Amino acid sequence: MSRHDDPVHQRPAHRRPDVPASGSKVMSMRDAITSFVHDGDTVVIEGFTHLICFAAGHEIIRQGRRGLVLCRLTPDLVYDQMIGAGCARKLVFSWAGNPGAGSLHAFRRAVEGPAGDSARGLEIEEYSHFGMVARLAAGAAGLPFWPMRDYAGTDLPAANPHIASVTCPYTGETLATVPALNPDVTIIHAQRADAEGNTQIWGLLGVQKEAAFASRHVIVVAEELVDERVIRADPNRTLVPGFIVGAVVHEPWGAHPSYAQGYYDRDNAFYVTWERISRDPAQLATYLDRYVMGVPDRAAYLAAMPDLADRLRAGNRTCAGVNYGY
Amino acid sequence: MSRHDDPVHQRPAHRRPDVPASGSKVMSMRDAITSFVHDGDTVVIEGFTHLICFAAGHEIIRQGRRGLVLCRLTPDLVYDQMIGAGCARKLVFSWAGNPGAGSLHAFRRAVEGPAGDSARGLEIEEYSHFGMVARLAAGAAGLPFWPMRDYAGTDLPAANPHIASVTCPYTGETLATVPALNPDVTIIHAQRADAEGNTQIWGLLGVQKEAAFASRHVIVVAEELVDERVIRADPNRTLVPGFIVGAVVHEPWGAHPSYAQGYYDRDNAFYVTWERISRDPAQLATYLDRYVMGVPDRAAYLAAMPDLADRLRAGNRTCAGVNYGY
Amino acid sequence: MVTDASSGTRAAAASAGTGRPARYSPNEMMAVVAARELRNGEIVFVGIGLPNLACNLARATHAPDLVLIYESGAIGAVPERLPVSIGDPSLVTGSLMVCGMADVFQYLLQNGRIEVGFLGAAQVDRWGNINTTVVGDYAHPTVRLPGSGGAAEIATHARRTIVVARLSRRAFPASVDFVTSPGQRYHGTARSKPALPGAGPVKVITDRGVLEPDATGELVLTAVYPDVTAAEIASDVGWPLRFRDPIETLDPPTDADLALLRERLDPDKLFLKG
Amino acid sequence: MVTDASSGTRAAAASAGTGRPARYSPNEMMAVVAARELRNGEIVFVGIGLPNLACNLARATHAPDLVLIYESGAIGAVPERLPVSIGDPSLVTGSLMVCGMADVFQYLLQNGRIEVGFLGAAQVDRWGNINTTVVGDYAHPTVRLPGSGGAAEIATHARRTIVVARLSRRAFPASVDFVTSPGQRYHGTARSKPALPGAGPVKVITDRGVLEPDATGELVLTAVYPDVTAAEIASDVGWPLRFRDPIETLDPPTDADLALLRERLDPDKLFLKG
Repeated sequence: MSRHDDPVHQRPAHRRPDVPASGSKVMSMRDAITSFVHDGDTVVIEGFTHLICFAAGHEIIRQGRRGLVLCRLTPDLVYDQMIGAGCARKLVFSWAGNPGAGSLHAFRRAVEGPAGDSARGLEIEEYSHFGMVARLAAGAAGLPFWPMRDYAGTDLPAANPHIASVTCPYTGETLATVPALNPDVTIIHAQRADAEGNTQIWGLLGVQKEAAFASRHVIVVAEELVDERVIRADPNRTLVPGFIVGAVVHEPWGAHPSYAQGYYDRDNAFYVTWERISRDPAQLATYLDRYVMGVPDRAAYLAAMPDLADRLRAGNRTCAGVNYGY
Repeated sequence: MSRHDDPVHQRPAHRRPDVPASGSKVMSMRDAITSFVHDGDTVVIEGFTHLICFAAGHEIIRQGRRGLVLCRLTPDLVYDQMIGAGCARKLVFSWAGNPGAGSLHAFRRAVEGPAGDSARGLEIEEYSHFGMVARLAAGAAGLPFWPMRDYAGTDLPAANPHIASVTCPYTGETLATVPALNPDVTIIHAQRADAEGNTQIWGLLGVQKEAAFASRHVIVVAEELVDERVIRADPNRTLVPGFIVGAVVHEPWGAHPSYAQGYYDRDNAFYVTWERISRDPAQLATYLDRYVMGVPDRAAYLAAMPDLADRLRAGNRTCAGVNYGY
Repeated sequence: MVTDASSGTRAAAASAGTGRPARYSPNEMMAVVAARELRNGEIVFVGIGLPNLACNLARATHAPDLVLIYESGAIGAVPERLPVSIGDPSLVTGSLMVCGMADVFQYLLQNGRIEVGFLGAAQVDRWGNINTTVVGDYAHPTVRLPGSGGAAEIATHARRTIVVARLSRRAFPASVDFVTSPGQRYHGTARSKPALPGAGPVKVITDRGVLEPDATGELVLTAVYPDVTAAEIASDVGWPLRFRDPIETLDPPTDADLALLRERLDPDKLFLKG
Repeated sequence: MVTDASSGTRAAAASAGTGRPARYSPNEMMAVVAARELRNGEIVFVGIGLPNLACNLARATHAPDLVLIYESGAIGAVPERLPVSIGDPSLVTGSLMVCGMADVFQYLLQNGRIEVGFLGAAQVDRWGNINTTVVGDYAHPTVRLPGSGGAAEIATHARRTIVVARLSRRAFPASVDFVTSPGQRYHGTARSKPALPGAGPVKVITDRGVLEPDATGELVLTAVYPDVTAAEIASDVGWPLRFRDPIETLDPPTDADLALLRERLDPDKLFLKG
């Protein structure tokens, strides 16, 4: 069992902040993926419906990464595309659907059908949402496991031998446990970050903080690259400090067809369309050819869909600030 | 061992939201303490240096509560006053000093000296900060214990038999554990709350969220009572939702001599003065007579110190808002 | 009193095919029946689709103070449009609180703060066990379904769980292919045995009637919709369905319910088709 | 090479009482020596008092990119005034991040993200064990000290821990009255045995010299301040103090250091008195 396969591998004794050779963490998506995502890596692109970094997923496909262990609560379209493109060896997840629209058919083809079917080729490791949250929380906390009241009376522990149990030293109760998840790299999309990687998000927070702290390397992809003073003006909004971040990529609309609260809405029409595209391997291949392999970067992807801003740009619901004075 | 004494007592199977008889949660401090703080209760007034609700502590003293189990990371002046006033039977804590100024002498008198000394009368249960945070996190999470890497090579477990251990089901490592803490009532001070108890704070967050969720009852004391729309305009700032809150008290300057970021600074001069006051039981009694028992409420306390606003009112460092549109 | 539903003459007597075109669809009736289950002021953990519709219908009618919580972290949401997913941005804007998912699952759900959990299901069995994982064998499934999401922990911790599922023999087998979320009895052991904190599925609301567990945890028919017979329901259930006597016939949706559903809550029939 | 410090002729030879009035105080020298221990860009967990002063001196001189983290939850603090406590509002305003203490202790400290921990101590013993809990018996103390605060976990998890304490026989006993924070050896067992993640106390900076653990974990004298003899230090330590050969004599504070400390960082001598 390789290090990537073993959910129980230990955290490194101490984390070193990533210090890029160039002296700056701000780099292109191409350079960020080249530097931090390698064949066989355990990769997390988090964001619960909100702030899913499709731009990073597409660049990983373009660079032809193979054998990845992809972890996410909801694989969503981004992992369906990466599975369809052949990047993934294994999927670790808790809900694999197309939210509000149907199935992830590349995923389904890879796991359905009788043993020996040539289309099947994806190993899976399955939890509930709480289980995935707990795995990342344990990873972020530097603990080897996380206790929870869950899974009694279900078939999940039988399907996943990594779900174990522990006895409470005070009450004698049995509690379920999941092992820590410490990815090689976590990619999070944010509304804004500074050049050092100090990162702020608002709206749904998902499990991004846990995923980032659990990870050996963190790539932050931001709608806006802002001056450090913007971050320092409202420090309670900071999700992760720059010293755990290895790369900062400035990529407006980098979450499309997912969304960024305050920047652009979810492209629900595309999620519905994906049901049709992903159902047919030929259409899926055509999609990847045209929108992923056929473009050099995110800017070209956006140029191919000139109506996005008109359709999806966010309205204004700006809140008031608060006083940090003393 | 009473329920209050036993750190391992189980969470109630389910929490009922507190529904006040009057139909409104907004009440005076007097009514809030009368309704929710009873002799013998396990009480948490949290806030790490920031947002310590002295107004609640003083009202508890005025109402003559006895036999309380007081829990806080840093007992601070507020518990030193309550100990001095005879409210406490036991203290559960992790750092008992006067931050930046010296000792808590009422506390020290209650625990120092030979066995049988008449001044000694306070039971203690002692952790580190992480241990207290973990106890409240377990309580908030509905778990009976919390695992941590801590206390190896120290005398703390010998001094506190509630520190135990658990074996990781994956790695076989031994981890320290602390038992859940589920207070009868937690009192948190906030910059603002609405009438239902939806509560927002900024600046140092301490362990207030965990304490509130761990507790049977929650009293929120706010600098400003705001319309629900103010809360809804910036939902990421909400610390606790109203449905876990039983009482909302509007008490401007209710944290003095502690502070409220954006409202008023810490009264460092009073913290220094407390070193002198608390050292002498007679001076302590005089202080309590004059500023606690001698005033009917917080408004009268403030009226006795007319220079506070001039000395301590916060300057303006208001941040910009963010856009919640879509 | 519980009787074998396939002989259900009482229930049959309570309904009568009219031949008239239906004034409402089975999905609309499901949404309305589900909405009626919610009491004002309750804290509800909401799934997407019909559960979300039912909650927002309840909020717009008899339960304006319902607190809607989504596993995505939106608490006290007041969506101004129909949310397409539980992570829709309209659930955030104007909500009371938005927190991380670690807080949702630990401080709200596991901590016993949720009064009602609302789940959909691909399969529900005799004991209320819910399957949203696979049809067929887990290792080699015929149909791979999405999996648990938060359903396993909702059915474990919510004070009571309401399940919404359309009736069919495939959807209501004697035993589900995979227990994703705990029902009332698992391999013969009652739910109270491993001390699951919540009451589990206490109502299964279908498109033709309502099932509830009896004292042993077995789902029995307790109510039918207008023009539906107990026998008809029993024939679409994979175990010998019993019913509680007297069986109730539920009121149809009001005109106000239908207007709300059709004009305000789901005008594009995103979740009400069928 | 380690020698018995009480015979420390080398160290004695390296210093000489001059009789001149001191240009700087022992506390100022301690702060300067502590500041020199910090490398630019490091992530430092800062205690209040002298550690805070030393960190801010380092930030103002050779380590502008030091990231100061306070257990109160302020990360990347840039205090515009001398913070009186680790919860001072000036640590919040303009900081990079403010988070709850559960995150501080779990995601930063226990997760191994802190490179330097900076602690004060009431007592430090031969093995670097730190006492901030009681003088005397735990149940019936002569002096009740504040307790651990975050010190136990800092000394456990920080990659290396620096301790600041003024020398005296009472403060440096052979064995502390209570081990609040782990040193290099506990009841004969080395720190590596229970696999404590951090290196523990690697320097103890006093008002007259610096102690460091040798290979066995025993604190030995490695450096003295100008005009201080090793013998003088040894006489204030409760065990037969050895020293590393050659013992270093540290440079005094520069004029710039002193100006910063006196004029900008602690003009009211809140922490520099004495």
